[in-house]
Formats: sequence, C-alpha cells, structure tokens
Amino acid sequence: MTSSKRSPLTWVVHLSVLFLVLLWTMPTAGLLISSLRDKDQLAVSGWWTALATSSRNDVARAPSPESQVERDGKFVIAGNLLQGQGGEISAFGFSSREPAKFQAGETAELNDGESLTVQADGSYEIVSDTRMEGSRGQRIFFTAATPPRFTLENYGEVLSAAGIGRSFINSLTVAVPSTVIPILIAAFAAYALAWMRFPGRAILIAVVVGLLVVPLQMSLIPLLRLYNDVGAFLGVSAKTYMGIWLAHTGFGLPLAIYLLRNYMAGLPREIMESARVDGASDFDIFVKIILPLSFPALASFAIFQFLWTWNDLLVAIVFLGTGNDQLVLTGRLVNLLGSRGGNWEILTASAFITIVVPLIVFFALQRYLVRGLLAGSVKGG
Amino acid sequence: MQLIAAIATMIAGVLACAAYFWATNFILDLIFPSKGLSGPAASRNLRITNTIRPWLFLAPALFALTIYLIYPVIQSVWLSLHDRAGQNFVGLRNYVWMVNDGEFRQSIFNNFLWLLVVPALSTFFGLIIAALTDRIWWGNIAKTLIFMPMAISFVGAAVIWKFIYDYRAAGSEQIGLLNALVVAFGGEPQAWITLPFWNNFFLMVILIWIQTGFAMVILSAALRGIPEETLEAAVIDGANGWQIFFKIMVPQIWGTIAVVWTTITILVLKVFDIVLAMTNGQWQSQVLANLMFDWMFRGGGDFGRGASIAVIIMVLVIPIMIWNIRNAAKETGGH
Amino acid sequence: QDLKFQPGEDSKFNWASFEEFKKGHDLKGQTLTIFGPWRGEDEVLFKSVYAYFSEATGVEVKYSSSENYEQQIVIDTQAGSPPDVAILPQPGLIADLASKGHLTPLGDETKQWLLDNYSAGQSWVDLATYNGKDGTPALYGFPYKIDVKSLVWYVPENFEDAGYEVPKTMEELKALTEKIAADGEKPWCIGLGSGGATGWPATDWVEDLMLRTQPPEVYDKWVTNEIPFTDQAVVGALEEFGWFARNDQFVDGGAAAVASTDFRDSPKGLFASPPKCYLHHQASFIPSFFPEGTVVGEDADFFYMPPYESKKELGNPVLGAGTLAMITRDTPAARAFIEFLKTPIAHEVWMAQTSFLTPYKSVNVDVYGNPPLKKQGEILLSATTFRFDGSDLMPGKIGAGAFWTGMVDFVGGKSAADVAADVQKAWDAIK
Amino acid sequence: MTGLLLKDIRKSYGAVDVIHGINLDIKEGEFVVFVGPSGCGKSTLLRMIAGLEEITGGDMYIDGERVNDVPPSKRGIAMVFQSYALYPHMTVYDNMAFGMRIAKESKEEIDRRVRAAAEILQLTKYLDRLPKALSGGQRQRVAIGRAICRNPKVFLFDEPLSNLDAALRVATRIEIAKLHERMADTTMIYVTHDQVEAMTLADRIVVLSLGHIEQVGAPLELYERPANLFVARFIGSPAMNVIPATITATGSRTAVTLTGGKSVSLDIATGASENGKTASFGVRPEDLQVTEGEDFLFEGTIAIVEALGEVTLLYIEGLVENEPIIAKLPGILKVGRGDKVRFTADKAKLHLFDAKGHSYRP
Amino acid sequence: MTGLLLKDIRKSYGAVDVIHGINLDIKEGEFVVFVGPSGCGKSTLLRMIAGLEEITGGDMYIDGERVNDVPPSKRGIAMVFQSYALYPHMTVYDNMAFGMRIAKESKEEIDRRVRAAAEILQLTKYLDRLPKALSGGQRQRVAIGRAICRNPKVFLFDEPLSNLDAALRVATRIEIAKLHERMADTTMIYVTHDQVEAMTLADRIVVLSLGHIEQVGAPLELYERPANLFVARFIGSPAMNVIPATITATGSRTAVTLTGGKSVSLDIATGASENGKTASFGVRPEDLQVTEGEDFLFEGTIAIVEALGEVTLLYIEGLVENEPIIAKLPGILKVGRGDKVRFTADKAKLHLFDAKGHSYRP
Ligand SMILES: Nc1ncnc2c1ncn2[C@@H]1O[C@H](COP(=O)(O)OP(=O)(O)OP(=O)(O)O)[C@@H](O)[C@H]1O
Ligand SMILES: Nc1ncnc2c1ncn2[C@@H]1O[C@H](COP(=O)(O)OP(=O)(O)OP(=O)(O)O)[C@@H](O)[C@H]1O
Ligand SMILES: [Mg+2]
Ligand SMILES: [Mg+2]
Repeated sequence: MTSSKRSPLTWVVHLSVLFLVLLWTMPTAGLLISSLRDKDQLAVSGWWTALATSSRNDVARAPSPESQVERDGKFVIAGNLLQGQGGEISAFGFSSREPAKFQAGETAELNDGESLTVQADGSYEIVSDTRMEGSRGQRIFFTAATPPRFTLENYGEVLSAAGIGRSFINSLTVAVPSTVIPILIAAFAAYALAWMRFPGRAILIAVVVGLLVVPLQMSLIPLLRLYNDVGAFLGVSAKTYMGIWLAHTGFGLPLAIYLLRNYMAGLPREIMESARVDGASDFDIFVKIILPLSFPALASFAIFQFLWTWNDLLVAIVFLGTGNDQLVLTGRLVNLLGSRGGNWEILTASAFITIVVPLIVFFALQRYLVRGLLAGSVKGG
Repeated sequence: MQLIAAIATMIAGVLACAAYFWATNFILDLIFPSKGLSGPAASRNLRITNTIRPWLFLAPALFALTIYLIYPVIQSVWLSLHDRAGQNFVGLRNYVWMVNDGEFRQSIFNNFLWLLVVPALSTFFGLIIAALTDRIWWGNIAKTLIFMPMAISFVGAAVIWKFIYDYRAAGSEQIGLLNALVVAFGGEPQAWITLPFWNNFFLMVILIWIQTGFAMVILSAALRGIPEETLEAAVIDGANGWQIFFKIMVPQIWGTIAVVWTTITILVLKVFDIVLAMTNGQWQSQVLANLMFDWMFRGGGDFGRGASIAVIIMVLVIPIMIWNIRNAAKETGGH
Repeated sequence: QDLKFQPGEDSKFNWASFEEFKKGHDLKGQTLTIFGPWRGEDEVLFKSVYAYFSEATGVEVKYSSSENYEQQIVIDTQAGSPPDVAILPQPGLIADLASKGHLTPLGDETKQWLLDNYSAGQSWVDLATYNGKDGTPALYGFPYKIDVKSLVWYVPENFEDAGYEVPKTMEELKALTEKIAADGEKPWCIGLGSGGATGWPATDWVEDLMLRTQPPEVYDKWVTNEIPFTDQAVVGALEEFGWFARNDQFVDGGAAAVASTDFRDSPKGLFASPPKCYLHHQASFIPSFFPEGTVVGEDADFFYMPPYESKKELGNPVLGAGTLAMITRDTPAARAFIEFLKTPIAHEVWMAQTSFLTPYKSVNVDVYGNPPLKKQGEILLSATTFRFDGSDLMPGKIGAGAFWTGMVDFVGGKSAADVAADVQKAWDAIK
Repeated sequence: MTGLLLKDIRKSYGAVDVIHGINLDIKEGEFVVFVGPSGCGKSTLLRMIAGLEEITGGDMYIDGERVNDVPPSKRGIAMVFQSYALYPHMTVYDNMAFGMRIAKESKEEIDRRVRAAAEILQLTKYLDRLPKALSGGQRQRVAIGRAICRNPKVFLFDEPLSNLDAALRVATRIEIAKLHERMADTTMIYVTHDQVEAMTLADRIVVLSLGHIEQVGAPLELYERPANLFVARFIGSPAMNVIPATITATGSRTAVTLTGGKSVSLDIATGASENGKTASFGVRPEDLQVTEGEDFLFEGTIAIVEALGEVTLLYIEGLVENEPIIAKLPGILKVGRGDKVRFTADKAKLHLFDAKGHSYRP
Repeated sequence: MTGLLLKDIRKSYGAVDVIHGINLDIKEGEFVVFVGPSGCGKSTLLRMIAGLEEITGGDMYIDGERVNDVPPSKRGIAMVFQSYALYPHMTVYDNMAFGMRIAKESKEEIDRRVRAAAEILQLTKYLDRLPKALSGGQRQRVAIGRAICRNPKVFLFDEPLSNLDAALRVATRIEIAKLHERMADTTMIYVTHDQVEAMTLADRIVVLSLGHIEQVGAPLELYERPANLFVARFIGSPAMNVIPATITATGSRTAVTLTGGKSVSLDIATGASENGKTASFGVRPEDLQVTEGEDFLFEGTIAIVEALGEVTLLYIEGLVENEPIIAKLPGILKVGRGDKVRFTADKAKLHLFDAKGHSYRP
C-alpha cells in the first residue's frame, strides 16, 4: 500500500517500531558489548558503562624490583598504569585501605622510604635512595577515567580454538538436510491434510498437534536404544548423520505439518480446482501449485528448523556423539567453556559467532515472506 | 574432503526423500492406470488411487512421527507405571506420589501462569511487530533485530538475562540493567529471580523475548497473504490504521494466530531450558518440564516419576487437540 | 602422539613405573572410549595424561565430554551404547549406575591397592563401593584427581595493608571476621549463584563445618540419612554457616546478595579496589575465576579452613571432591586403563601441570607444578580425615536438589530447623 | 459421442438447496448457453459438470458414462472460471501452457498453441507478465486462453467475457464461435449474462431460475415463444412490457382488455374456459412503434428519454403501477419529456400469459 | 464544490508507462463514464483518483485541493472494485456496514441504510452469508451495496455490473441513475464496457486508449460526431463499418470513391488540399438500410446472418479485406446466407476520417 507511506501516523509507527526494537535488542546489545569487553570487567561493571568514559578504581602492580634502574644516584622503577589504553588518572594510593589518598601528580611516601609519584597520564615512578628489594612489585591503586575500550580477544580466542572449522562443517552437515528433509515430508503430509479427502483427517491433524508436546527428553533413550539395535543389526555405527537427520526430522515434523497445513488450507480453492481441470494430478498440483505458493510458510518453517538444528546440542550429542569428528559447533563452543562453565567472555563471543549463520539464513529466506503472492489469481471475497 | 562428503550425503539424503514421493506416485499410477483406460475400469482405478494417494503422501510423515514421537510416548506411559529403573511394575504409585508432591503442585500452578501470559504476549507482540514493520522501509532490519533472540542459543540467552537481572547489594554498583534502572530512578535494587511468585514473570519475560520472533515470522507470512484489495477497500471505507489492523487484517489471519498461539502454548508446556538455566526451579519457580527433567536425569534418574510427569504434560495438551479437531472440521465444512 | 614430558628425561618423574606398565600391556589396534567431565583446558590436561597410556599400550583413546554429561551418561548407558570408561565426579550418580547394573566391578585387587596406596585409603574405598544390581556391594570406581574444598582464599597484601593475620583456628577466623566488620569493611564474599545449580557452594560450607563440629562417623551417617537432616548436629552446622552468611555486616552485598551472586563472580571482590571483601571459601579450582593475570601465591593465596580450637579431637579434617573412573564396558583396554591409573606416572604427568591433586602416597610431591598446588597436596596428605563432598554422596534429588534449594532458602532468611525439615521431607519422599 | 446427460441433478450446501433437480440432455458438439438471474445456480451447475462440486443428488453422464465420482481431470473438460482462478505465480505463458505441460505435449506444440491463443486474445504482449500485473480484462482473457489451449471434449465457460470491452467482446465471441465450428464435436456449455452472446452463440439456451430450468430452446424460439412470463421477461433487453389484462373473448383469436380500458385482440387461440380470467399481456419494447393513428395499443406520457444513438428508449409511466412501459425505437428521436405518444405493434408479436405466467401461445 | 481536476496525470509501473498524461476537468455532480479497450488504464486511473495508486506525474485536485498526497480516506470517496474486494471474514451485512461503523453512525442509521441498499440489490436474503457462499453476481452486488451505503462526495465504480444478468443490470443501472439524481452534488466516475450503461448514465463519456484520452463528450456527441476513427469504432456495437476511400471532390460537400468503385457524396465540408487523399469512410451498422433501388452505398453477399430476435445482423464479406461489413436491421429478417443485398444510408449519418483517423466533421 503506497498510501500508507504518506499517512501522518507514519512517524508513530516508526517510533513504536524503534521502541520495540530497542526493547528487544537491549539484552542482545548487552551481550554484544559484553563480548567485546575485557573479561574481568564483565563481573564488576554494567555493560552499558563500557560505552561511556567511566571512572574506575583499579590496581596495578609495578614490576618487581629486578627491573629498577639507577638514575642520578637513585633507584627508579617507572612505568605506566594505563598501558597505552588512554584515560586520565585522578587519584592513587598504595594501600588497599586508602586507594585514593593522593591526587594525580602528588608524591606519596611509601612505608619503606620509597616514594611514588603518579601522573595524570598514568606514568609513575617509584624512587628510592637505596636499592629496592623483594620479589614482588609494588601494588598501586588508582582511580582513572577511562574511555570506552573494546577488544576482539574473546572472538579471537573462540575462533582460534582447534577443530572449530571442522565443527562448523559438521554443524552444516547436520543442519541443512535436517531442515530440508522435514520440510519435504511435512509439505506432502500437510497438503494431504489440507486438500485431500480421506477418513480420519481431523483426527490426524489433532494427533499432529498432540505430538507437538512430546518432550524431546522422553524420546532420547528409547530412540537411542532403537538406533543401537538397528546399527548392530546392519553392522554399522549407531551414530550416523543419517540417524541425526531422521531424528531432527521426527522432532521437527509436528510443527512443520501444523504450520504448513494451516497455510495451505488458506490458499484459494479455485486455483487448485483450476489445476485439477487442467488435468493435473495431486502430485502435479502439489509440486507445481502448492509448493510455489507456500513459499512464505516453507521459508518461515525453514528458518526455525534450521535454527533449532543449528543451535541444538542435546540431539547432536546423543545421536551423533561427542567425538572430535562429529562434534557440532555448539558442542565445540561449550567445550571451550571448560568443565566449570561460566567463562562469560567465551560464552558471549560464541553466542555471537553461532548467531551469524542463522541470521544469514533468516535474511536469505526473509525475502520469500513476500506480500501479494496470490494477487491477481481470483476475484471475489 | 569432509566437505565434499558432507555435501554428497546431504544431496543424497534430500534426493532420496524426493525420489520416494515421485516414485511411489509413479508406481501407483502404473499399477492402477487411469490414463488411456476408459469406462468403469478407469473410474474404479481412480477411486483406488484416490484412496491410496493421501496415505502415500502421509506415509513418510506418519512413519517418522510413529518412530520418533508416538513410540516414545507409549514408552513413557509404560515407564510411568514402573519404578525408577523401569524394571518393576508399580501401578499408579507414581501418579499418587505426584499428586501429593508439593513441588508438583507448585509446578502446575506456575505452568498455568506461564500458559496464561506467555502465549498471549508473544503472539500479541509478534503480531504488532509483524504489522508495523511491514509499513516502514527499514522493516526488514527491524525484523531481523527482533528475530535475533530466536537465533541465540539458550546458554547465550541465559547469560544475556543474567546481565539484566543481576543483583548487587544496595549501594554497590549494579551490573544488572534492571537494577541499574531501578536504582537510577531512586528505587531499591531487588534480587529479581529470587522473589517467589514474581520471579515466574521475570522468567516469562525471557521466553516472550525469544518467542516473539517466532510469532512475528509466522504472522508476517500470514499478513502478507491477505488480499491487498481488502485493505484498499477498508482504506476507502475510511478505516484508520488501527481499524484496518484489528477489523480487517487480524480477523483474516485468525487461523494463523490460533496456530501461533497453540504452538507457543505447547512450547510453554515444554519449557525448561530457561528455568533450568536461571533458577532450576528454586525460589518456587518450578515448572513441569523442568521437574520432569530433574526426575529423569538428575542423579541417575527416576524414570518412573519422570515419565509420569511427562504423561501429565501430554495430557494437558488434550484440550488444545480437541479444539483443533473442531477447527479442522469447521474448515472442511467450508471447503 | 606428543608426550608432554619425554620419558626418562626429568628424574622427578617415576619413569620406571611407566616402562613397567608398558612392558605388561600391548593392546595395539584396540580403541578405548572414555567419557569424562573435562572440557576446555582440563581436557587438554587429561589428554596429556592418556597420551602416555596410548604410548604404552598402542590403544587409540577417544575421549569425549559434554556439557550435560550427567544426562548423557544416563542416556548412553540406558540405551546400551556406553563408553568403555566413564569418569564422573558424582558418587551418587555412580551408585545409581551401579545399581542398574551398568558398571563392572573393579575387583578386590584394586580395592586392596587403594587401601595400600592412597592416604586415608579406607575413605576412598568406602566412597567407591556401591551396591550392584543384585544388591551386593563391590568396588566400582577408581578415584582419580581430587579437589580440596577446605580452603579459604585471601589477598596477602590486603591483609598486610590492614594488618590482619591468617587465622589458625576457627575461633580466630570468627574473631577476624568480626574485626574486619568492625573496621567498616566486609569480611566475606559469598556467592551461591550457579544457574540451575544455585546453592551448592553453601553445601560445601555446611559440610566443612560439619566435619569441624562433628566426628566423621556422624558425617557419614548424615550423608546416608542414618541420622536425619533435622538432627541437631546438622542444624548446628547450618547455624554455624548462618553466622557467616546471614549477617549483613559479614558479607559483601549483605545477606540478600548471597543467593543471587554467581559463585564465579564472587571471588572478584577480593581483588577490587578498594577490596570488597577479604575472605572467600571455595575449592581449589577457583583461581580460574580470578581476574586475568592473578598469580596464586603472590596476588592471592589460601589457607586451610581451620578447625575449632575447642574441638581439637577432630583433628584436621579435609573436605574434598574428585572424579572416579569406572568401567562401563568391560574390555581389555578398559582394564588396562584402570591399571594405568595405578601407576605414579599417570598422576605425576598431570600434577606437573596444574589443578591436579592426588592422595597417591608414592608420587613425588616435588613434581607439583607450582607451590600452591604443592601446598594443597600437602593439606590433602596431612589430612587426618578426608571426606568426600557430602552433597555429591547424597541421592541426586537431595544433594543436587533439596539441599541446594534449602541452602538458598536458608540464606534467604528461613530458619535452620525449617530448612532441615524441608530437606528431610524431600529425602523421605524418595525412600 | 461426448454428449452430456443430467438426470435430476441436485445440490445443496448444508441446508441451502441450490439446484433442485435439473434434467438436461446435451448432444455432442452442441453449444448450450445457461442464462438466468444472478445466483440462480449457473456456476454451481457448471462446477458440478466439471466435477468440482460434489453432486448431492441425481446422476450425471458424460459420453454415456456415469461421472458422479470421476475427478475433473478425467472428464475431458476445460473450464473458464468466473473468478479467473489464474495461477498467480506463473506468467501468462505458463498459465496457458500448464495444462499441456501436464499432458506432456511437445514444446513446439505448446508454444504454437499458446501463441495462437494469445494472438486471438491480444495477449501476445503480456505473455511474460504475472497475473497481478494485468488488468481485469486481460486476466479474463488469460483464463479463456488457458481453456482454449487445451483440446477438451467439453468446454465450460463461466461468464468469460464479462470484463471485456465491446470490441474485444465481439471479437472473442466470434473466436469462440469459430472455435466451436472448427471443433464440431466439442460440446460447449457457456454461462453468460449477455443477451447478444446467448443469442448468437447458442444452439440451445437453458434458462434457469432459482435452481430449476424454466425453458430450454433455440435462441429465437425463446425470444419469439417464451414458455412463460419469466423467460419472456428474462430474454430481451429492456425486458418485455407486461400489462395486466382480462380475457374478454376466446376462440381462435383472443381479446383482452388491458388495465386502462383499451381492448386488444391477439392471434392466439384460447379455450372458452379462460374467458373472464386475468392474464398478462406482453409486448417487447422493440416491437412497439409510434403511431399517429387510432389503432394504438396504448397511449402515454414520456417520463424519460434515453438516447443511445442507435436507438432511443422511451419510458412511459402511469400505465402499470410502479413500472414504466419501455419502448425501444430505432435512431435518434425528436421527442421530449412530457410528450404524449401512442404505440402500436405488429399483432404477431404480442404475447399473452395466464395467471400462473404460462404462455397461451402453443 | 467537489469537482475533480486532473492535470497531466501519469503513471508507470517501473518501465511500463500505463497512463500518459491525462487532463480532465470533472465538475461537481457530474456523471462521467470512462470507456476504453481492456487494459487501456481505466482501473488504474480510477485507483489513482481513489488514492490507491501513487501518482507518478502530474497533479490531481479534488475540490480545488491538491490531493496527490492525501490518503484515500481523506478524499471523501467510495469505490466499487473490479475484483470486488469484499472482506472475506464479514457477512454481507457487515461488509456493507463497515464503512458506516467506522464513521460511527448510529446503529439504527446503519441498519436502515444497509437494508435499503440490500433491498435495492436484492440481497436481503443473503445478509448473513459470508462472501465465499455467494455467487459471482451476488458478490458484485455486495460490492456495490458497500459503496452505496456510504455517503461520499465522489463515487468510483469499476465495472460494477459486469457479472449481473440483464434484468438486474438494468435495475441496478436505474438505481445508480436515481442515486445520482438524489445526490445531485455527488460526482460519479464509472468504468464500464457496456455501451448502454455508458450512453444512459453518462453526462460525459471519456474514451481512453492506451493511457490517453481520445475524446471527451456527451454520449450522443460521441456517437454522432466521433472525433476520430478510434472513437467511432469504439462507440456503438457492432462497431462502425469502415471502408477505405479516396477523396475525389472537395468543397462544402465532399465526394469519395470507396474501394470497390462506388462513389459517394457526403454532407461534409473539406478544403481543396484534401483532394486525392486517402480517407476512411464510415457508416454504422444500424444506419444501414436495405434498398432495392440504385442509390445504394454498396452491395454485397451475405456471409452470416445472426438473428437476435430484436434485430438481425448481416455480415457481408469481400468488400473490405479481412473484415466483414455488418448491417444491423430491426426485427427478424427473411434473408439467407448467399443472398445479394444492397445497402443505403441516411446521408447525415455518414462519416469521413482522414488518413490519420481524424474526423472531417467539424
Ligand atoms: N503491476 C503492474 N505492472 C505492470 N503493468 C501493469 C500492472 N498493473 C496493471 N498493468 C498494466 O496497466 C495497464 C492498465 O491496466 P488497467 O487495470 O488500468 O486496465 P483497464 O483499463 O482497467 O482494463 P480492464 O478493462 O481490462 O479492466 C494494463 O495494460 C495492465 O497490463
Ligand atoms: N458455499 C455456499 N453455501 C451456501 N450457498 C451458496 C454457496 N455457494 C453458492 N451458494 C448459493 O448458491 C446459489 C447459486 O450460486 P451460483 O454461483 O451457482 O450462482 P450463479 O447462477 O452462477 O450466479 P452469478 O450469475 O451471480 O454468478 C447462490 O444463491 C449462492 O448464494
Ligand atoms: Mg456464477
Ligand atoms: Mg480494469
């Protein structure tokens, strides 16, 4: 509708969408920013503070006395607290009890006759009349205003993990047929349930709905047992790609059938009739009329199914195994987390790495969610 | 190398599937030809093929559904009548236990809360967003952004929401967005997910946040199927945006809205990842699916009780099934 | 395969045991699948260990792990496709697998070996002995890789700055706590958050306090529910924990923050500027969650969670956890692997790196990769009592369920008696 | 032998009865046109013939074979849908080629036939377009083209020309007539609202009303000898003028008195029993002539003049209640509103119907 | 003052130009009919007036206000869509009531108006049905009813009667005419293919062809004095017979020689410069009369006879290449195929067009 473009309410639409988008992306934005932050900062300051210059309290440790140099008869250890990251120091201290005792530029007398001077730019000097001793460097507490700082380290770490490329391919090998096969099977079934007459149709539809609810976890053990038996019978491994495709197919089918049937039932009857008069068999009608016209529904479902199979870990682990040759991307990334979990910097980065492929799929398929696919076909209500 | 093998298997798998449909149809027509034949023979063959063909179309789906879903359902029912190892028959004892279990009752109550809130709000937001984004030039970008939560794995989602609900003591810096906002407006920070009853809603927000993308995509496809002329007619009838939306568009996609609603409702019955990751049912936020998971796998698992909870989850879906049968019947009347 | 340390090169290692093992086992061409809890860095470390096994026997080892390993092993065993060897940290789960007949007994010879070679050997044997499918007890697990839990972490320099001393007794620890609070600081960082497992860090506290207030026998009865959860002994331990955790002055963020602070985040308060807290009770793995670049022994250190002066008779109890290896599919390679774990070298290779403790008496403690590890090893070896993490010994529904939930309720303000009653009720429900 | 036989065909949608028992015998190669008021069941009947609508009652035979349960594709039909029913995702070309592709015709043959049809229907320019980029008339032509391209035994057309302009309509109509001529043994069934189409194309016209047949006959037969008032008024535009009358004399000629008092004698034989009965007197607008003389049928004041160029319509009000008498006179007349005129008509072109509406004409 | 002013209105779909600059001034209360061949852009123009189609170029004024960017709902229009555009989920009643409900009319008022419209359109029985349970004609009537129920300043009708039967069509046409009369200041724009509708309803007819205006004028003006060959042939059915001719004499009368050799003199003035030029001679089928005399226009053999009852069409082939000459004679004639007949016509009703198709008539 071209006319709506000019509607005076358009700006309201823009604003509401903007609001909703902000609301929805806020959490993800947090994730994204967090994934770009230093891992130690994640736990101590809100992600939104990373966007602005912030004042932070920090501790740095000067190099150990081994690195002292003798200058003008004094022993000096020098360095920079900010290590080139920019920012400005306002206060510093040397005791955990008084971390901001001194203003930048002042000189603090340390307990053992040394003195510490910290400049606003972060450079410091520890000066002593005598040679400094000990193995540990001096801790320097400071308060600094630091500009936003981001790092790609987290991504680097994730992407450089061994076997990640292999897992990527594994994931694709799992996800693509696991998306296409159920769509194909479901589309045929949906057509039969929407446009063919046979006894028990309504019951079947209800059964499909009912099966939507079957918890995946319930199915795993009986199915794996079945797989093991079949595998043993055929003398092949129980954990094959074929197996996982079929498993995903089975689990994805109810939703696929349900969604597709609903969509197909809404197509104008006259088109089907017309094709029937043209001599098309059910198979022809399905392939040449229904499938092309159902693209929006197929695309929507493809997006979801791809997403689920791509992000799935449980089914993959159970039916494909955890060996290096079979490990899918999600599995690989989870393994990176270490056995105690909770490396959020890894989690955040890998969440974004896994998100990329589904988003591409979404973008690619989104254009099939087109308007007016049926335009011009029939007239009337 | 694997890449080639992978692609080859992929193609083979998909082709095999397509070949099945083509071949069975071909064979059916070969056995019961109707072309060329005439008279009663042809029409008898036709009748036969017409009764067989729907089942040919359905066969692979029915096969997969039976193996992957119906068979496990039967297994579950069987297991639910057995003890923890699935070895000794115990009758209905698991169900008796369940009814008397406080946690189970808590879960049922929470599940109903979820069922009331999540499908409604997800569908509502999905619909609004689908409709609004269709009218603006950056709609696709907006959609992608709102879809994003769907693409994030549950682990990722859990981290994200940790950064929202995180609680630090009053006075110290809040790293949870919600508390930061509350504090900024002069409120007291709260440990959101530990507030009994209310924490259910904080968990629901997460699922809504994820499922809105689902609703949006499906409804968007449906909205685009609405004949544009009817919208034009409404414009001419003087309807404004709201009226067109609620009186013309929504009623026309009512069927799809029902489908989305049903799907999300069922998903809510199954929801457990979120609860598991955020609270694991503590602070009175337990839900059925998580309870089932708990009994199934934790500490070696009690298959009997786990299965009996699963059976309850499946029973809960029966009203939805009946409702769908009705709908399908109504539709057939229209055809 | 690359061996981390070339056999024969570093004399600290017991290479002789390796050569001897090599001689006794030739299983070329066989494969061994191991399923374990280690992922990420730990997986790399474990690989470096079984590389020696492969080298010695020619067996190809396939190790895999999984985020949901608990669930995974249940599914795999139940469905009839288990790995050859499973290594798990949960005795409760292992007991369950054993009772369903999924495990192969390791035999009396191994039992004897443990008694002979592990310090506090009987503790370990008891830990790894379960009832089989037919109800007869047998040794099913081989303890390998131990974590010490009775540790309190602190920043030495902060102590210096404030003039605090490392306490030697529980009374001193409490006094220190009060002193720090009196100084206007917060003594403890406690975080129970762990997503779905929220609450478990508190169970460690309670177990540690149980061991310090009650004799080990009571502890053992407690974990088997021979004495009920509501017993005064248990309630007392709960209340001791409450003394620390339920006092707003004693914990960073106040009592309310305890349950919702993630255990991974909570130690970071030690390193803040100014420090948010001075003490943190956690197991030996926690340094991986310290800020990057933190050097244990320098920037941070730990001390043994001290016993009560008033209960000297209880000695120095140590709470720990660890993983047990078991045979889920009886093959020569699996047997050989258990044998391999009996060689000192299987322990030393990991010891020489990080995060590995062992009660194996005949390993060379000098091999420990760093001083803190060695110190922990010494705590372990000098333990008068060693007890395995009680919540791991309890049935899963309790140890990984009701107990956790109860602890969350407890720090949330529920009385110790009520919490204990709740847990006991849950326990009764699964009997 | 591709005749059709309809035996007591019935159709109901739930409780609504739409077709009430149609009996019809259509011979091979015949061109039958269904006409009738909107909603009388023409499309439904056509769709039943096509096999798209289940037959609720009765039997249908095509080629002597009972086809009640034969699917559309096996009935050897082609159909133009009233609502077009184009394949929205196919170009015009593909829309037309679809049926032949299904029938596995050769590429050249398909191309030849599609192009031929497109040429006839002036669609050549649009062959690559999708239906949504076509005008209403163009869509309708595609629908026709699609049917033409196939070579069915029975053609079914549901108002195929309703959205076409006059010129194109004439041209297409002629094409359909030619098609029918070329394919002498193809039966055609055609629904239309256009009198001209019905009259020019049909071998026989079937007049339907409320789901039953009013009359079946050759076009001129219906025009000249409508069986009843319904058909009389339905065929011809504007409709036949009907004036209430009373029969005053019977015999080989009948005399009636019209409302208004004028008495008229008709060339129609009636039985004596009819005397004194009320009847309806009918005369077609185009049969009326203006006269100055005394031998007029009726006289009236012109209420409206509609000059169509070719003809002029005069509306005379006041003679019959609530309904003007219409006269259709050739050329452009120099009369105005308010003028009083007298009308007469050829005696042979007068009609008389009894109280039930049946024609007195044999 | 609800006149419309179209200034150089243009429309293109991508590269396809559909409307090439339309200038038109429609006065308040005027009834304007758009006619033109299928696909010439009538619907598009109407949709642009309604505001449903973006205007690619030019300006449109309603009521003196430029409305290029005014949304449809603010233009005060009602429209009947060629494809009906009924709301599939609403009953007939609700379809008609929708606009009024939006306008917050009172319940009684809505009911009154809906029932009135339904009565006129014979839809009362169907008020509770959904569109999918209606016949084509019924759907179309609902669409009309929907427009009638509103009280707009401008009515737009896109072939509103195309699916109706003759009787209903006449009735509805008259209703529309009455509507127009009742609402004297409501402007109506009407697209149709039906000559009768155009001639009877229009104050002015706009003849469109390929996206531009061929002629604008009162109905009879177009019929009697078509500005060019296109209009001459488009208005009137069957179309005007056109015979190539050469001008042989100019002056206040013009003489031409037709192909075939016959010379005719017309009441049309031409300049001397035209002498010898080729021209097109035109005569409408209904203006032809059969003559026995010598003063005939042309003579030919009857190829086809179409008896429509009211009139008879004679097709004479061979005079003009590939196109029959058609004569439309009143009544039912007793002539047969192969008969030779001579035709004559009233001199005033002859037409002459120059080589470019422009009429010589002033
Ligand atoms: N979306 C489109 N893209 C390209 N061309 C189009 C599009 N829509 C219409 N057209 C073309 O524009 C021209 C005018 O169409 P329009 O619908 O206005 O014709 P019309 O005069 O109403 O014809 P009809 O009498 O057949 O309804 C047609 O030739 C049509 O093919
Ligand atoms: N699904 C339905 N349910 C109930 N009645 C229906 C249904 N479909 C059609 N009808 C009714 O059946 C009658 C016949 O419809 P049909 O379409 O055959 O009419 P038609 O003669 O083709 O009319 P038109 O000339 O207007 O197209 C109509 O009165 C219509 O309302
Ligand atoms: Mg119809
Ligand atoms: Mg049009």
